[in-house]
Amino acid sequence: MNRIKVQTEPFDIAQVQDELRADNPAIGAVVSFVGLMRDMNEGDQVATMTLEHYPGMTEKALEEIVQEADERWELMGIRVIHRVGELNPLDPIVIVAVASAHRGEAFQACEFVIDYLKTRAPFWKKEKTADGERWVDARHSDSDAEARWKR
Amino acid sequence: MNRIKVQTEPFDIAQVQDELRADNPAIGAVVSFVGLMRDMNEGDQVATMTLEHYPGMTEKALEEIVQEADERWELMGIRVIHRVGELNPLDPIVIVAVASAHRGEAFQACEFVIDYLKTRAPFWKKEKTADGERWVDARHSDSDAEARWKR
Amino acid sequence: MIKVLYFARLREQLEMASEEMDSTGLDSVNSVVASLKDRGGIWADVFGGAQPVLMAVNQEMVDGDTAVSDGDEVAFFPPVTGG
Amino acid sequence: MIKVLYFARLREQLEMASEEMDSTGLDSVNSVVASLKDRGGIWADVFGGAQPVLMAVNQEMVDGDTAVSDGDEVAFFPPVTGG
Repeated sequence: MNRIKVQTEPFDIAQVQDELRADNPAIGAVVSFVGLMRDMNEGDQVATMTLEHYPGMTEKALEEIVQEADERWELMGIRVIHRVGELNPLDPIVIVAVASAHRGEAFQACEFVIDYLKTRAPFWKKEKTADGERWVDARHSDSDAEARWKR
Repeated sequence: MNRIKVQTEPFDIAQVQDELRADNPAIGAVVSFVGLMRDMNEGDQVATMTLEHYPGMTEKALEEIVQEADERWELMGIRVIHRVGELNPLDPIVIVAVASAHRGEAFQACEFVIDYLKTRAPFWKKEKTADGERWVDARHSDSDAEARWKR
Repeated sequence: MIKVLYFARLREQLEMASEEMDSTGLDSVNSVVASLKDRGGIWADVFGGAQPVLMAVNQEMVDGDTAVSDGDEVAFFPPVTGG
Repeated sequence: MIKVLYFARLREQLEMASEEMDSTGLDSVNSVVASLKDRGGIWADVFGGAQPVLMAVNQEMVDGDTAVSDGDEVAFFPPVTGG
């Protein structure tokens, strides 16, 4: 089963988690992160958003991040799905779901994957506000979050 | 809406997460933890499990834990559902779902709630193995996990 | 009267889920424990300190110094294992 | 030839999504950057160092010292903002 996927269509949060834990009674914990489109950014109302990516490199980057998580922790499954294209407020943008025997590993690996994705996977957000379109700037807090995992 | 629930019936993981984020476009992150019944414990195959609790105190303890998470972090919603009664391997036992504007808060609060639940909420597991029934012992790793949050 | 509850392994060991105790002479959880231990037999074993016993008064986890008074609900149980 | 790709804000600023460059004289990402900057105008602005530009060779994020050779795919883009 593919561990990572980049798609324009919405994903089914329940299905992702169900598939991840299906039929493996050794799994004791599933931790998932869902990132959602907010209707406000930097003080402005955001109407819609377009997500651009670098086809080919995106999948490669996500695979590498997932692979590294798999090496760092004892896991029993990971799924990452990221949407691209047009998005509206309330839309899920990304899901990271991790299964493991015990919860500590799943929590750490899930946060690691989303932290790395935020700084290493080639996605770019452009948002539409009342003043027109603008590219979203990278956040320092995301680099800080990534730096925690360095070793 | 009730933030915590103790019930014998299975819960719907998707519904819990959907309700939590419904109609609030300020939510940017939903982190959820699902604890599942494993078929092995301390090297033995486990056939079924019974979860006992202290009605009244359980709800109070869960409310207090959720309340403390709400005070420590900027959150936009928390749900905790814990099952009691008879359970089988693969069954979800507990779900903790947390919504916030940014992911850091949601990850921390979600892990905090399950760590505190593990050491402070009056639930007890009894499992049935080939050798008969036995009460599950508390884990040192759970006290250690709780201690991380002391302040 | 004080309502006393026992849960999980303790309930099974003591073969009792709950009882009502006269509150006379009982001013703290420790004094309740002492009185239970004095029953001897399995009571002395369970409350003798060899096995970990957690305590709650009116559904709040407490330590032994906590005061109890007439009408309180006191509970004894093993370390919790939920989640 | 080297295939060069531009993404997001860079693609819009340069009004170009991709191009093929003759690899002669290009031995590292830095030499590609220097050659693009020499075009002047918006190219000098974008690759002049005032705005952050990330680089990838064959779909791996790299720094400017990385070697490039004929047939490589080189990409330039702003800091990423997914998730």
